Amino acid sequence: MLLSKQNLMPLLNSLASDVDVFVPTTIDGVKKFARLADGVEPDFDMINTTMPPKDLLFPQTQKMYHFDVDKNGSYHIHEYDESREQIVFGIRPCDMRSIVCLDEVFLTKGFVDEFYANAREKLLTVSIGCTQAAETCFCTSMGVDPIYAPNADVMLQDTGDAYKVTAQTPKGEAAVSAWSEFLSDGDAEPVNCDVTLKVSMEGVVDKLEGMYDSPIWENLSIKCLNCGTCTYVCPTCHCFDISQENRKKDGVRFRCWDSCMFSEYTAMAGGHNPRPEKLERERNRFMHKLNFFERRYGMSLCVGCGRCVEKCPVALDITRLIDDIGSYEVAPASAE
Amino acid sequence: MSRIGVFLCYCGSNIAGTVDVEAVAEMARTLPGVVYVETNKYTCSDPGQEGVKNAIIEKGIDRVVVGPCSPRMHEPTWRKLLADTPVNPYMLEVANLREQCSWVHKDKAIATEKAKDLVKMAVAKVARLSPLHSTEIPVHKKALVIGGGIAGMQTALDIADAGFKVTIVERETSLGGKMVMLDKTFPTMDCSACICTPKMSEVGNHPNITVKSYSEVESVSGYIGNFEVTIREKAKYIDYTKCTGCGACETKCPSKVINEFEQGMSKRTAIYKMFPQAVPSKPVIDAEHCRMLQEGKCGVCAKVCPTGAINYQDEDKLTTETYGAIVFATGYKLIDWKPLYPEYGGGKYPDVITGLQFERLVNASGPTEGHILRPSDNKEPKSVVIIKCVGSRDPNKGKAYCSRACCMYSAKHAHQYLDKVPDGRCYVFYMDVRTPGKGYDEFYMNTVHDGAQYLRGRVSKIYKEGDKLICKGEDTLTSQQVTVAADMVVLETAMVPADGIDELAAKFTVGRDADGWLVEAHAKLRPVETNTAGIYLAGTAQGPKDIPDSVCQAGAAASKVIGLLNKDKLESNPQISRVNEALCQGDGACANICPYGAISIVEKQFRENSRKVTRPVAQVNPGLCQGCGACTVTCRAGAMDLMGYTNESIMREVDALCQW
Amino acid sequence: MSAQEIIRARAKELLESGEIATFIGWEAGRFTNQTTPLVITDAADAGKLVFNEYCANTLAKYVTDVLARGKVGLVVRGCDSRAIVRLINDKVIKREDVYLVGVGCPGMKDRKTDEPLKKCTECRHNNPLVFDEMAGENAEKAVPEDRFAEVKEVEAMTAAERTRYFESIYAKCIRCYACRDVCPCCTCRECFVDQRRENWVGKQNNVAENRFYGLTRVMHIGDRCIECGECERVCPMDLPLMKLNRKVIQDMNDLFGEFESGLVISAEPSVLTTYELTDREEFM
Amino acid sequence: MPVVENNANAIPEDWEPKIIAFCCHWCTYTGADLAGLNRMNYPANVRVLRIPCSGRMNPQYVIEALNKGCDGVLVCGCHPGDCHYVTGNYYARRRMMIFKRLLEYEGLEPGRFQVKWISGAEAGKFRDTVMKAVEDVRALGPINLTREIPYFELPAMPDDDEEAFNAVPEEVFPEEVNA
Amino acid sequence: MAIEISHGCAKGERPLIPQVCRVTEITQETPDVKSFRLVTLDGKKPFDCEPGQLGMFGLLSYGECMFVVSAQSDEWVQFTVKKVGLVTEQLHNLSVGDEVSLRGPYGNWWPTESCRGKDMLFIAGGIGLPPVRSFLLYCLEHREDYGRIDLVYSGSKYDDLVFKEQLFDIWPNEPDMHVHVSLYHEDPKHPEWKGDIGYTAPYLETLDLGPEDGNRVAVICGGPSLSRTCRESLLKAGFDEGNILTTLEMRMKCGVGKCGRCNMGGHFICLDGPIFSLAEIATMHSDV
Repeated sequence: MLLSKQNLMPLLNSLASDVDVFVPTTIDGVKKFARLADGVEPDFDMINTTMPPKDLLFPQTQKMYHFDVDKNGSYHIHEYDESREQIVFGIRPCDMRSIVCLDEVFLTKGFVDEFYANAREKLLTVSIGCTQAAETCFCTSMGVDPIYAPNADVMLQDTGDAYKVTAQTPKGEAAVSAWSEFLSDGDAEPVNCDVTLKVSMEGVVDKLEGMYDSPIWENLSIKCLNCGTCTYVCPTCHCFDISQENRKKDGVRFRCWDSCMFSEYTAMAGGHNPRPEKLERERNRFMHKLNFFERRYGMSLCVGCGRCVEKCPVALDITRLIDDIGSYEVAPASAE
Repeated sequence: MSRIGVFLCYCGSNIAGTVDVEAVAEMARTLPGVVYVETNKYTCSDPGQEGVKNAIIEKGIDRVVVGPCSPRMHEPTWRKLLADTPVNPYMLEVANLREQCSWVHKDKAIATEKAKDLVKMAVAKVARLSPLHSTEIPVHKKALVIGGGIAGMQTALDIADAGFKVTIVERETSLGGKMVMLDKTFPTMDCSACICTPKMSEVGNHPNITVKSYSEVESVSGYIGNFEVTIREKAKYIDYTKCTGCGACETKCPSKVINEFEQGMSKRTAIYKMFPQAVPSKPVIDAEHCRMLQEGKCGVCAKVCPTGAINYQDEDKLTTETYGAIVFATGYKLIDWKPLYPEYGGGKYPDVITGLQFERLVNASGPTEGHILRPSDNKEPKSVVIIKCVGSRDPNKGKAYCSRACCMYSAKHAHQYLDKVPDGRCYVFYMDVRTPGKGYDEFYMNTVHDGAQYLRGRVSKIYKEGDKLICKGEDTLTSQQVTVAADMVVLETAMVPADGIDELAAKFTVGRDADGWLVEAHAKLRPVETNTAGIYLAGTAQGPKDIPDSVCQAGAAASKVIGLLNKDKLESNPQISRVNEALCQGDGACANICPYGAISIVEKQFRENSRKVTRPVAQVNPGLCQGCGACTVTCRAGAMDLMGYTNESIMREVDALCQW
Repeated sequence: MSAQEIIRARAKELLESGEIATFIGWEAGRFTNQTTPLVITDAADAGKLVFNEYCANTLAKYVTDVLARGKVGLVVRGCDSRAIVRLINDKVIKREDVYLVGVGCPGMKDRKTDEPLKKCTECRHNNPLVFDEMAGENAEKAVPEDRFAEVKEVEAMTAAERTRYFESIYAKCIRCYACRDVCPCCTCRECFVDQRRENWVGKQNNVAENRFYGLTRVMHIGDRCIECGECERVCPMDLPLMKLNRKVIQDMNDLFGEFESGLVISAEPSVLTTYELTDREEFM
Repeated sequence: MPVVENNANAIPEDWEPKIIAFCCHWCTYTGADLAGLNRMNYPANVRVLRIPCSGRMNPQYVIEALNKGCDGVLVCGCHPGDCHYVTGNYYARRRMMIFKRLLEYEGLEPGRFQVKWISGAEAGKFRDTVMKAVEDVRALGPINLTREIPYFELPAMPDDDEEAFNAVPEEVFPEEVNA
Repeated sequence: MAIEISHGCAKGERPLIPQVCRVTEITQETPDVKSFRLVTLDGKKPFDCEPGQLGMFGLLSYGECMFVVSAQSDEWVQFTVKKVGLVTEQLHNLSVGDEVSLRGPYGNWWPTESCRGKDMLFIAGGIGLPPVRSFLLYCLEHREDYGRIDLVYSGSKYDDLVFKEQLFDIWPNEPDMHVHVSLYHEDPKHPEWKGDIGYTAPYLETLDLGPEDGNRVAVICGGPSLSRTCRESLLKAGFDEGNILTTLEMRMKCGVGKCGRCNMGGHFICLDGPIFSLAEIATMHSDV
C-alpha cells in the first residue's frame, strides 16, 4: 500500500477530527510532538524532535489521584485516568525503540504501571522511516534500523513521492483499513538513510562489568554540570518523583519527571546520599544505559537518537564514551 | 498532623458585633491539624485563660491559635499563659480579629469571611512552627565608659555609686574632656574648673572606678552582658606606682612642644601633665617629641626624678576584660573651619580664633593668665567680633544642624569680654538667638544690656587692613551692609563628632547618622540606648549638647546600665535567626547586612560524604541578634532562617490565604 | 607561537612543576569544530588542549569541583576571568587557589552556523581582567553599543504582550536547571528548588511553577550576574534568559549607579545587599 | 489568551479582588491596629500577614501569592530612617524597586504589586493605601497570570468561598494542552 | 550452603494507589521513634504480608515513606517510625483515630522457609531493629522451627533503644533466646545503665554465641558502618557470606521499581529486594 504525499495532510486532518493526533512540529521554536490543530504545521522532514515523544505515555507532570475530606472528616481518594485515544504520527524508528524500552520498564518484571499502561493501550504509533540522518544520529550502532521500526503499529517508509504503508499489528491493520480512501495499491522501494556516525558496541556491555571502578568515569563526569538536560531530552529516561499539592485538607498527588543527574535525587531523609558526587551519578546513568538495562531486559537503554549528544551543554558525548570503553584496556583481574 | 487548638474571642461585642464568631469556629474545625475549637466571651479574662489552659491539657493540644485582639496587645499574655502549660510559648499564633477585622468592617458577612481567612492563615502558620526556648545570658556586673569628659565621668560616678565596678577609658592623659578647658559655664558663670575638677578627683578616688587614661579601645567582641573588650594603654614611659607627680621632670625637660590643651597658644614640655589639676595627676612622656626616645640622648627627666619612675623602655599594654554594659561618652570636637571658610582668612590671620581659644585666653590659668590679649601682638583688643554658626546651620559649607550650645556661649564670651575690657566694643553676628533653657534668655538679655551689639546676618568676608580685621556682612534686619573693623574675631564653630568615632562605632556596630553622630535606638523613647543591646550613649557622642543636657543624659544612661547590671541573667529572645550549617556556604552576605554585627563567619569541621571537611559557616550571636530577618532574605540558599517567622511558615501562610 | 601552543606548553610546565594539580581547558570534540571542556591532571595530556574560535564553554565553575585536589590552572578569557572574580568575591574560592592563563578572545562562533555566538556579540570584556600570565596578545573585538537593546525591545511591548511573551517562555521551560548549573553565581550548596520543607517551588512542570523558578533565579543572581550569557547558550529550549538578567542589571544601573559585576576582586557587597540613604524613594 | 486591557467586561459580577499585605510589625501593623482603634473603615479584600520587618520580605513570597491566587500584593514597612531594626527597610527599598520593575517587565500591571511606607501613626495612610490598592486591582480585574492549580473539579467545601475561587480564569496555552 | 532468598516481589493490583487507613494505636518507643498500628476504615487488616515486607505509609497531604511492617496480627499492621524528615515529622504528630494513606505490600520477605531448623543471630543498631523484629517475631511464633536465637542490639544512647519492654522483659524469657544489648558509649543521662558498652561489631566479637558450625544465619540491619564492621566480624568468625542477610529498604522510594532510585547496579531493590544476602550484594555494582 502506498500513501501519496499529497494525501498525507488530508489523512491527518481526517484523523484529527476524531482523535488527538500528535505530529512532529516546531512550536515557539521548540521541536516537539504536538497535537495537530489550527496553526500547528506538521514537519515530517524534521530529522528528529528536541523533546522526545515519551511524554505522550509518561507526561512530565502526571496527576495520579486527588483526595478530599467529606463532612465527617474522612479522606477519599479519587483516581484520575486522563488517558485518551491518541495517534502519534511520524515517530522515528529510534523513538519507537525507546517505547519498547519504556514498555519493558513500565509493563513487565514486577508491577504494571497503570497510568502508563492505560496511555499505551490507547496509543496508535505510526512511524515514518528516516531519509536523512543528523550528524549526531547513531541509531544503527544501537541496533535500530533508521527506515524500519518493527514495533510500530503502522510503518511508513519514504519512497520518493509516496510512503509505503505497512500495518504491523492488529491495531495497525484496523487503522490502515480505515484509511483506505487515502491509500493506493502498489509497492516501492523505500529510500535509504545513511547514518554516518557509527560507534562499536562490540564487547562494551561485558567490558563495563569490569569497569565499575575505572578512572574513565572520573574523567567523564568531571565536565558534567549536573543539569537534567540529557535525561529530559532522552526518549528512554523514565525517572520520576511523586509529590503533592494541597489545598487545606484536599490535594492532588502527581508524579513528575526527575533526573538521576540531580544531586538531591537520591538524597534520603536523614541526609545520607548513596550517589553524592557527579562521578557516581554519571557512572550510574551510563552503566544503566549500556549495561544494567542490557543485563535486565536484554537491550540497550540507548537508542542512538543523538539528542543528548546534540543538547549537552558541555558536549559530554555518549558516543565518545562508547568509543573510549571500546578502547579501554581492562586491567587483568588482580592477582593481589 | 499537629494538634492545634483554636480559641476565638467575642471580646464582648467588640468582635462578635461584626464577626459571626461561631461560623468562624465552625470553619476552623475543618482545618487540617485542628483538634479543638472554643469560643469565649472574653478569652483574655481569667476564666477565659483558665479555659484555654484546661483545654490544652484535656485535648492534648500542642499548638495554639487565638483569635482575639491584636497580637501587639496580648501576645505576651498568651505566651505567659502557655509557659504554664505543656505547650511551648512560641507555638502560638494570634489572629487579629478585632483591630484589623471587626473594628474596620461593617458588613458582618464580609467581616466574617475575613475572620475565617485570618484564622486559616494562623492555623497554617502555627502548624509549621517549632518550639523555641530562650537561653539565659549571664550578666557581667561591670561597666565600661568610653570617654572621660563630663558625660563619661557623670555616668561612671552614677554607676559606681550604685555599687558596680566601672572602667573609664580616656585617650587623653587626663580626665576632664572639653569642660575642663572652659573658663566659666553659662548661665550661672560658675568657674568651670571649679566644678569639673572635683568630679575628676572624685572619679579618680572612687573605689569602684578604674581610670585608664592615655588608653583606647583596641577590639571588642561579645554581646549584652558579656562584652569582651581589649584596651590598649599607650606607653607613658613613667611608672605610676613610683611617680609622685612632683613635677620636677617637667621643669627640666628641654623639648618644647605646642600645647594642645591651650589650643596651641602656648608651649609645653615633652614630659607633661595636660594641665595642673589633671587626673591622674602624673605626667606622661610624649614619645614623638622626647629627645631620649627619638634620638637616644638627653635623659634629663630620669636624672631629676627623685623616685626613679622614668622608664624609657615602657611599651603599650593590652588588657582584656569582660563588661556587661558599655557607655559611649566620646564627646565632640570643633569643626576644622579653616579649609571651609577661606573668606575668614582660612587660618592665615592669627587673630581670628575659635571659641575654645577664647576660653583659654580668658581663663586665669591660661596662656595669658586671664588677660584678653590677641595672639598676634599680645595687645588687648578694643573691638571684638563674634561670629556665630560657623559650620553650623550651613549645609553648603559645614553642617546643616544647629550646634545648640553656641548661642549661649557666644553670649557668655561677649559678656566676659565686656567684663574684662570695659572700654571694648563687642559685635555679635548671628542668624538666630536660641535660648531655650532655664535662665538662658535672661543671661542673653543681660549680655545685650552689657553693651554687646547683636547684628543679624552672616559675615561674608574678613580681610586685614593695617592691624585691623575688617569684617563685612549684612545686617538683615536693616538690609544694610555692615563693616566692622575688629581687633580680634571669635568664630563660634560647630560641634562635630570626635576623631576616631567612625572606627570605634564600627567596632561596636553602633550606628552613626549622616553627620557621624552615634544613633540612639529611638529618637523619643530610647534616647540613650543604641541598637546594639547593652550599649548606651551619654553626652555629645549622640549629638551637640550643652553641659546640663550632657549630664542629664549621662545620668539616664547610667540608670539604664544600673538596671541591666542589677539582673543576674538575661532571657534571650528566641525569635532570632538560625543558621542551617548544611546549607551555609559562608560567603558572609548575611554578616554584612546585619545591623547588629550579630553574625560572624567561623571555620567549622563537618563530616560530608564520610570525609572531614573544614569550611566557613555563619554563626549567629543570640545576644546580639534582634530578629529582624534581613539576613534571611540575603541568604539565597535559605541557610539563614528566622525562628518564629520561618520561610516555611510564611509560605504556608501565604498558601492558606490564597485558598480563601 | 599560537595561543594554543602556549597554553599547551604552559599547562605541561605547570603540571610538571607541581605548581598546579589540575589544568582546565578545552579539547576537540567528535564533530567538526566541536570543543568540550577538558580537565587534566597529567602533563602528558596537555597535547589534547585546544584553543580555537569554537571554545563555547566557560570554565570557571569547574574550579569548585577540582579544588580539593590542589591549585587549579585554567585558561581564562574575559568571561572566564569574570566568573573567577565572581567566585572569589562570593568566597567560593580564593585567588591563590587558581593559576590563570589569560588568552585574548576574538569572540567565539557556533560550530554549526559559523556565526558568532550571541553571548559573544554581546560581550563587553573579551580579554581577561584577571590573570597570572597571558598566552599571546589581547584580542580586538567590537564592543556592542547598547547591552540593553533586547531589554528595551521587550519593554516596548504592551503589558499584555509581555505577559504572553514570558508565559510562552515559561511554558517551554523543562526545568532541567542547566541555566543554574552552568552559572558562576549559582553556588548554593542546595538550591532553593530542592528545599522540600519550604516547598518554594513545586516539582510539577507548569507555567506557574516555572515562573517561580525563573523569577527567583533572576532575583538571586541579578545583582551578581557577570553577563557571560552561558545560561542562555546552554538552555536546551533556547529560552532568552539574558533578557531577564539584563533587565535587572539595567534597572540597577538606572537606580543605583553604573553596574557591571565581576570586573575586580573586591569585598564590596553586591548591589542588593547594601543600600544608600540617598537611594531613590518611590514608595512614600 | 490572557487579556489585560479593557477586560472590564470579562470581570465576573461577584468577583472580589484578593490582596495580601505584608506588613512590618513595628510600623505598618501598628498603623493598621490604630486604624482599628479609630474605627476607620476600609475594604475587607486585604488580609494582613505580619512580618517583623520589611527587610524580612522575601520576593519569593510575592511570587507565591501571585501564583497561588492573590490578585494583588502590598508590602508595607516603616519609613526609611524609622526602621525599628535601623536598616531593614533600606534593603527592602532596593530589593522591592528592582523586583517591582521585574514583575512589571513580565507583564504584571503596576497596580498589582505596591510597596508603601506607613508609620505606626499613619492609620489614615494605611486605610487610604488599602482603599487605593483595592480600587486599582478591582479596575484591573482578576489577575492575568496563568495559574495551574490542580484542583479543577473538587467538590466545594461546606465553608468554602468557591465562587470566588472559580472566578479565577484558567488560562492555558495551546501548547500546554498538547504537552 | 547459602540461604535461598525469594527475589520476586508482591504484585498488588493497584501498586501506586493508596488506601485510606486509620491509626488505632500509637506507642512512643523512644523520644523520636513511634510505632503506629493501622487498620482499614472498616476495621480490617490493610494487607497480608510476609515478615520483612514493606508498606508505603504516609499522610495524603505530606507524602509517604517506605517502612518495614515491624509487627502484624490478623487485624492490623504496625510500622515503627523514626523522626528524620518532613514526612516522619508529621507522622509523629498523628493521634489515634487519624486517617493515613497506605499502599503495599512491597518487596520480598525474610526467607522464613529456608531458615527453618537454623540457629538465628539477629544483629541490629538503633532504628535497625524494627525490620529485623518482623523476622524475630515470626521465629518466636514458630519457635519449634528454629534453633537457638540470639539478638545483638545496640544504640548510641539508652533513649535510642526501641522496644525496651520486649528487649528487657519479654524476649530474655523466651526459650533458648539470648538478648545482648550494648550502648556505644556511657550515657550520661542514664548513669544507672549496667549493661554492656561498645560498638556493635567489637561487642559481637566479645559474645559467646557457641561454635560456628555453618548452621547459623545472621540477619543484620543498621547503618552503613555497622553493616560493614559486623560483616567483617562475622566473616572472621567463619560465617559464609551467603548466610548473612540484610535489608536495603532505605533505598526504596516509589516502591514499584520504576522511579529509578533503587537500583544497585542492574538490581532494583524494589523489585528484587530489599532482602539480600551479603554474597549477593557483593556481586552488585553498588553505590551505597
